[in-house]
Amino acid sequence: MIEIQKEPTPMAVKESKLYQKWGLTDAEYAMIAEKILGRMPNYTETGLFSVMWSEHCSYKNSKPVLRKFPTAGPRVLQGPGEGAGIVDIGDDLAVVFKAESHNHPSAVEPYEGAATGVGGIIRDIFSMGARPIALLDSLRFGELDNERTKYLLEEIVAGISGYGNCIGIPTVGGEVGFDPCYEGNPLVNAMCVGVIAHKDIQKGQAKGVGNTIMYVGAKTGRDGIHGATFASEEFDDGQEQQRSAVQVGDPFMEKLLLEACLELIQEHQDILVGIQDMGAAGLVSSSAEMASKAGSGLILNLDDVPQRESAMTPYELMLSESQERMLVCVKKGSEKEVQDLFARYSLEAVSIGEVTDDGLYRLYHKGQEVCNVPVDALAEDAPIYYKEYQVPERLATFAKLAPFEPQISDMKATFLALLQQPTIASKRAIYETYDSQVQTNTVVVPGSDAAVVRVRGTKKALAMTTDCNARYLYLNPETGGALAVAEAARNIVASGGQPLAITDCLNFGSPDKPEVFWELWTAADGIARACEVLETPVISGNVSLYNETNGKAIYPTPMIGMVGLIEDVKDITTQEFKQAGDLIYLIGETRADFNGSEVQKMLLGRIEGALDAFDLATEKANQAVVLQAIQAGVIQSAHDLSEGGLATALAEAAFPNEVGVAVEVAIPSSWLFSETPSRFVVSVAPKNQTTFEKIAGKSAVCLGKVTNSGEIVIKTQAETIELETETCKNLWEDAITCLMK
Amino acid sequence: MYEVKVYVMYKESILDPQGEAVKSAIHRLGYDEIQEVRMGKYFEMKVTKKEKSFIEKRIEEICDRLLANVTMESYQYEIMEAR
Amino acid sequence: MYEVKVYVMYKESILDPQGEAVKSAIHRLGYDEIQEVRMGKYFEMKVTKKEKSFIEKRIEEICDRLLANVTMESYQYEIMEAR
Amino acid sequence: MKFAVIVFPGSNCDRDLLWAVKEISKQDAEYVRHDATSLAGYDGVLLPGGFSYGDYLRCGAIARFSAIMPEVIRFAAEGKPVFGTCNGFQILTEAGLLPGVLKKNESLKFVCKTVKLKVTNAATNFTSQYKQGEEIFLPIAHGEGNYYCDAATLAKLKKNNQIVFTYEDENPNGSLENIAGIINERGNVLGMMPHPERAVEELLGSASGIKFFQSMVENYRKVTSNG
Ligand SMILES: Nc1ncnc2c1ncn2[C@@H]1O[C@H](COP(=O)(O)OP(=O)(O)O)[C@@H](O)[C@H]1O
Ligand SMILES: [Mg+2]
Repeated sequence: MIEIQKEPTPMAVKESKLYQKWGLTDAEYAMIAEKILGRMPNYTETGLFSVMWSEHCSYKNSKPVLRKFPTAGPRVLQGPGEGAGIVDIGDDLAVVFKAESHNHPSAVEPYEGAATGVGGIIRDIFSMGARPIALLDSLRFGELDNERTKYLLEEIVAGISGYGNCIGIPTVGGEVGFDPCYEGNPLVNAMCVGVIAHKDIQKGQAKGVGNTIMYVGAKTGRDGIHGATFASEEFDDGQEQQRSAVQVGDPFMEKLLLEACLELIQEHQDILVGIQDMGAAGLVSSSAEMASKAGSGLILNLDDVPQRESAMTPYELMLSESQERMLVCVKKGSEKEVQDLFARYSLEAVSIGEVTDDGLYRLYHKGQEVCNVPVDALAEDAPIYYKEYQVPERLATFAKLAPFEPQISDMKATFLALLQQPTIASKRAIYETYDSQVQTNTVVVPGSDAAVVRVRGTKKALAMTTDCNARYLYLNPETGGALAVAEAARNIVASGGQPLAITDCLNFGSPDKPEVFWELWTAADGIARACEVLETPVISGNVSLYNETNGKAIYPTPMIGMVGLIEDVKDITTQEFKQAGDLIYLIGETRADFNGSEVQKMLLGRIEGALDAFDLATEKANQAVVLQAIQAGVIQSAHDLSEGGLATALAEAAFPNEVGVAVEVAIPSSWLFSETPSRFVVSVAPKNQTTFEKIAGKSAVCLGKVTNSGEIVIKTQAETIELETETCKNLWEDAITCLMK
Repeated sequence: MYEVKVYVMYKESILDPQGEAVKSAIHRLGYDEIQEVRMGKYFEMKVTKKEKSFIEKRIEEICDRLLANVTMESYQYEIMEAR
Repeated sequence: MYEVKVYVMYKESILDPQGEAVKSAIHRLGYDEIQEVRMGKYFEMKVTKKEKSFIEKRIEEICDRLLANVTMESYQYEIMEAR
Repeated sequence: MKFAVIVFPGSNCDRDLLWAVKEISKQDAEYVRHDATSLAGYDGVLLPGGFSYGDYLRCGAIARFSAIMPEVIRFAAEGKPVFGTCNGFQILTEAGLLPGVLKKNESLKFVCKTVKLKVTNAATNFTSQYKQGEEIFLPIAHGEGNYYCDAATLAKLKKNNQIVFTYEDENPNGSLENIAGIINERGNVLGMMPHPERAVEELLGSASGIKFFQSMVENYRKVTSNG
């Protein structure tokens, strides 16, 4: 016999302050009861408000931050606000992309957390009407010196590959970083890129009185109930009991859903009104947003919602985060057509409600009205908070430190050690478990700067990357934020692409702490400044706050996902040196920039100090040189400099073809590891020397040549460093595998 | 020596896409009497003979730490004297 | 109703890399008394009550045709009356 | 020559195969759904890679019971060409059209990369455009490509020259005798783990899969012009 537990009465909800447990403050509760409803909300309504007004759904703490971002541009067809942003790429085509974090679920159940993160971002893309063409991932872990971190890495990577490979979308790029601050709170950000014909662009809206709301995809269970508010709470070692409602991903179901939804969108425009995926806060958030956007009201009959478990309450049905579900609004009378279409993919489409014009959100369950609230109150009217902020104390300390200069007695040993730092070492062991080539469009597979995917039926290709060096943000969030955007752009440019726009995942600690909020606030300033100068508007993104373990926040980690356009596939460029005899140039000036660098981390065991000012104008100019030279056809390879500086970049460019390098640089030896931004290493065939030098002007210096000696020989002001390419490559390639043992 | 059998399954409330896929396949083959299918993992182990209560404790530990993810899975085990 | 349990394993002669991997992980955790591990699949089914011999035949068919690949796997099953 | 590309629920290389035969090899090709029951009018059948039914039980185990499969088996029995890559290969072994099984990779991990292969039998209708012993590069992408069969089967495969492709230099999945692809005794059903359809354009890194489809087409032409 099932015992039906009686739900608390509205009065009991109020008196027991149950709403507090769900994340609503007293003031918010009062606002709902007094200003919005004029009565006490019942149990279900309180639940709906608590998730819809959570940070995850309402962005109540981060909205003022997000307003800083430039979101418009001549190519932007859809900015933030829909499932994903859209940028025009000509030929009546557009690129659709967005990134999302799944940090908290992945910390609890790494395989399924990562897998469902991938599943969720894919739905955001195809719900816009786009066919997903690529995935990228951005991961952060603690140091690889304990079993738990190894387990997390193994399982998270398996979850991403398990989902992406099965559904048949290539995972073409990403990044992985390691720092102790992520030990209890790994970051799992996934980005999906799709291509769409302009005419197929969809909106998540429910309009037209009498039109039907249909539910398609997996049945609803009690999965991840309160996942949205859960995502907005910080971690505690004692939080075992949260672990019951784990969501399991079903990529097979999503593959069917993807194909069926795209068929509906592309071939049944006449009956389709709107479509949206069910993400965080499942049914309530998708349906309320669809109605609110269109200025409509909605009636849903919860008894008709397909259910996997018995005796589910309205609260559970509305808040469940079961995966692989979509909500569509179709013209009245076309239900059968929709059902037949989905049936051909072995999916059920079920009518669960209809559109009204009264602006009310009404739910019925077993013959009773269980919710009747203004739809805008749920979707739009969450309060916005202007949080206090305060400069973190550490920055004052950092400002007083003398700039770090590494004292290196054995350059060779230091360099070999650096190549084996997990943040620098090859990520092959990870990306080789991702199917990066399915759909047969991937021109540049993982291993070069940006991944490149061609656009079938055109001469075009898209370059894509995810980047963020959180150590720089830890030292200076504003400069670090700008550097993250600049690095992403550098990777796009090195691959031959013109940066188009960005998406982001703002991973930060608790905004309730003024120091953390300051990090968020100023990082956004830096991102906004770089986006303006580099002309890459922010078209979508995601905020993940409360990334803390036992009160300690992660480094501020605003992951930047960028897409660039390559007009002609002939301009696609990779990072590896191609041919002995080619000339090697360094573009951009090298200074003693060691604060926050990999070499500082390796030698000191920590990072500290201040960051030098970052000049976006130089950045832009250097990028322009590289792109112009690529488009002029005079460049053989291009690679941007990042962690580990010039020495690392030269080695990485030498590895794929195991060539030699003979260069001479007029700097102190240790500066080979300096991480001064805005730099590239390019190689140029001798016959193109004059043309290249004309384009590059004073920004480029010729360092030497690619050789077939199989040796990396670098002459500095003080010494000559000689290393075998193959030895370096093997150490670099096996480092992560060795650490995982 | 002992022979130990361990069964690991998703907890009841958790979606089991594998079980669902197998169930539909079974139905497509016409075996309508199969009403529900859940799919899990099965381990057979050979274990050095020690005190039974000790082995029990150890097996439970192994299940908790390694064989099952107790966040979402439950397990059962049987310990038998090997013939 | 019946409850049916099915276990599917690689045949003895066939190398079981998953079992080997689990064994090494168990050893890394220090449980040296575990000598051998083999890993397989486990199915729990709920089956409409019919004549036992009929159900037996049907389950065997399902195993042969679908649940096991008999070129490399063997299976066992138990049929119990559900409480 | 007119190809049928079979689409199972969860197939995900179906588009790639269609592209390779239609746009690159300039042949007729159409998708045929898993629930279709006729292959009338087609001259060759292609089983694509992917994760049919999620590969949730065993790779290919559920797909082999699709409505189209008896027709594929009949098609093969008529001596017409049937090709399966990756999941397609797994389905062919599950359906008994090819001997042996594909176990989990020895590493227990999915692996995607381009590998070196040797064409160990260039006398088949699928490989006649290659030279005997030719080394080619094709992408692989699978979690269960570790070919296994018993000793008697292996002896038979060898005796009849049924091993068509082997991995060179490095065995990426632990397969028996480095086997990457095999053919049936009659010579009209071929399965392989590597993806020739992913290697039909230099832009994407390799074009050494083109000859595979050319071989099929050439041999079809020969048969039809003779008969
Ligand atoms: N998690 C990952 N998933 C897929 N590809 C990855 C991942 N991590 C790194 N890569 C790939 O490895 C290469 C090097 O990565 P990274 O060192 O982050 O490059 P960069 O410093 O140029 O941004 C890139 O091609 C990148 O896409
Ligand atoms: Mg780079």
